[in-house]
Amino acid sequence: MSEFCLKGENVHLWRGDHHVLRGVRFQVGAGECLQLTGANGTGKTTLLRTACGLAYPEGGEITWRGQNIREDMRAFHAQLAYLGHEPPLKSELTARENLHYWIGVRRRLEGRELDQALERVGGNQWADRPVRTLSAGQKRRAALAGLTLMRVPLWLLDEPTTNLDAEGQKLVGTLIDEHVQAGGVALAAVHHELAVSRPNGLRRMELTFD
Amino acid sequence: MRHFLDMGGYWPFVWPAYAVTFAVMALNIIWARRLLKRSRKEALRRLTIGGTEK
Amino acid sequence: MTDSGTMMPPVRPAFDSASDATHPAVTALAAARLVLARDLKLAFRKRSQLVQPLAFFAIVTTLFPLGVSPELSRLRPMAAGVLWAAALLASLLALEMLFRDDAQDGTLEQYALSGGSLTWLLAAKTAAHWLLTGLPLALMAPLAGIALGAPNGAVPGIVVSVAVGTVALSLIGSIGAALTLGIRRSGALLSLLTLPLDIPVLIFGARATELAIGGEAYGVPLQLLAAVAVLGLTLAPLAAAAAVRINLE
Amino acid sequence: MAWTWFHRLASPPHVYRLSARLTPWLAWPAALLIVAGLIGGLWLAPPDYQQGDGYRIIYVHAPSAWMSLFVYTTMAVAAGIGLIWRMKVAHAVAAASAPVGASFTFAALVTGSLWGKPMWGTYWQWDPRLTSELILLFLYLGYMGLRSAFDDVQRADRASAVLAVVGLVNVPIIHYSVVWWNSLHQAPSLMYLGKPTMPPSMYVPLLIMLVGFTLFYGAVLLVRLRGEVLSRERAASWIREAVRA
Repeated sequence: MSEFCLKGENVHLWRGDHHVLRGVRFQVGAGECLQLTGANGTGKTTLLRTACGLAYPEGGEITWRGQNIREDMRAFHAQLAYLGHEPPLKSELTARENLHYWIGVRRRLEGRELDQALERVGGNQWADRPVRTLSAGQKRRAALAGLTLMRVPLWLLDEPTTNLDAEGQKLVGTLIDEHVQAGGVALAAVHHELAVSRPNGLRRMELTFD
Repeated sequence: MRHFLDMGGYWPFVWPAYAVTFAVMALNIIWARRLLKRSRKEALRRLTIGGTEK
Repeated sequence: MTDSGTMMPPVRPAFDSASDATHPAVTALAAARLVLARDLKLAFRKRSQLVQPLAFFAIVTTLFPLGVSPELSRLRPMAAGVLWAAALLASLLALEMLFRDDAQDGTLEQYALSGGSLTWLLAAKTAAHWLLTGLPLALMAPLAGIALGAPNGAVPGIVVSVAVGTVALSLIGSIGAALTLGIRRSGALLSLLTLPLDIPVLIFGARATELAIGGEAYGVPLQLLAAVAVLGLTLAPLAAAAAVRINLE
Repeated sequence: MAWTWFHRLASPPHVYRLSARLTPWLAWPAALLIVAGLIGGLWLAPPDYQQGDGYRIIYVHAPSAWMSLFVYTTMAVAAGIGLIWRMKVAHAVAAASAPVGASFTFAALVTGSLWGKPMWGTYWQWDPRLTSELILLFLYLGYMGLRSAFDDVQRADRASAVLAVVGLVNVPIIHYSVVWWNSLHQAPSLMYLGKPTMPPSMYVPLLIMLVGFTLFYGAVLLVRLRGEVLSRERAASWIREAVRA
């Protein structure tokens, strides 16, 4: 199989009468992180959802490792992690239970992996509390733990630093750093510049209304 | 003619049945034309507003 | 020499960059079992939602004696119909919540992007829905039946027919719930979509119950009911998965 | 590719122009056949030996009932094609069909009950045909209700298509279960005619009406289709000419 590379060619998408994505082109390869910036409503989320195959572009195509993602959607999905606006957590379950069910659907968790991931995001204190009692930042951290647990080469992140304190924002930067260093690919929609310590491999793209 | 309209005494059933059916057909014609007219107007409006692509 | 090297925790490879299989994959069945376990656990953490359809069922069956007559001889002929209409509405009531929460918090998205079969995961969710509403309804139905004049001997027949019928109801309902999950205040629309499709279940189920109450053999309608359930089992999760994908677009 | 001719045929501008051109070719024969059927059914056909002139309702009831099923099938098949191949024109056909089918289902119900009154002494009997017709009307209403619940045409198309296909799988099951249910309770059923065999003077007008109604559906469908195709196109250059024309 060819190298990790997510590529969008002339992607068009409408929402009703609104032409949201107007021939968007992008390319992120192994060891790269592409930051999507742009005002609200310029289609950052839509682009991410299109890139992961949830939304269907009416023009153009998206390829992963040189193959249109629609050709083998499941194999493509097995290689990507998508984090949306909301952390996909159930408020009645604890953070640990949430991760167990969320990640368990994708892959078998081994040994102390879950503990380590929670530790990594500073979750020792609250891992066993119901998510309902956690702050928005803690929920976001739990979601980041899930992200690292998926162990997939492609990350698609929608505003990963929302609700995070300075330290948490740094954590996002470090996680992306490590991911990219290991040869992974990241595509992130952001409002604020990511706190990435090794800026080589970091690229920016701005979406505008025209 | 009287005989025909009487429908052997069944006129209160036969004629309303035909009336309803033809009313439905007439309505279908009217609705279809109205839909087409509205869609044309709407398409024109879109062309003038979002006239970025010609 | 480099201080960073010693500070790093033992890093396991984030992914295997050479192969396509990036991790030990989970079989569809194992994933489905996990979803089922999760939904059951969630339901037991908020019990009020569990009880509501059952209470609804009890209230509706209580209305009929009050509205018609307290005489069991007059209630008995309509007991099967009342039971089934009430069961249909109770199962419908619970349907609205089937995918709602998971759609709102992004869990459905994660399922759709899991790389596994969305159909299986939704089948598991529907199975959980049946275990939480259909099965309790089947266990409660004989009580209501007896209250409406059914003899004690009818109990197994009522339980079996309601249990099999609610499997079909949950499956058909999962399609409606998936189709309307993006729509606000979808209750009335959901009924309009689902109830006409439920009619065969109502007919065969009510007939089986009626025969059971009358002390007759109810094998034929029960088999027809089971056939509908099996057909639903094979097709409904596929349709629901398609509908969920459409609503995530 | 072997599919290119198909795609060209199904391209919106082509469909729009073709529908405009074909409409009169369906509408006039439809009108002619329906008038001929009316003359044949109301004047030329002899009265039935049991139902007298009351049976003449068949010339509007049966074609309406036929339409209700035929349009539903067309709609569901088109919706399925649209779903599988992401073909906008197929979705447009489905969207254009629903109100036509629903209205004829309504006509079939009303004419059926008007026919039932002199036979049963009541306007409504739970006979299998009328009951199935009623359920079919609910299926149509559900389809149109779901469609109108979405703001986005694309999503409405695709979601309602799933429902139409599921409905199509269910229609035979519903019909069978209703017939089965009816046979248990021995309710009277709508007897179409007293005699087992119809003379040609009776059934020829019926056939003419069936064809006439079907052509009428075709003509209405083509007009609606143009509207539906237009509302699915965005700022394409062909629209300007098409709308002016």
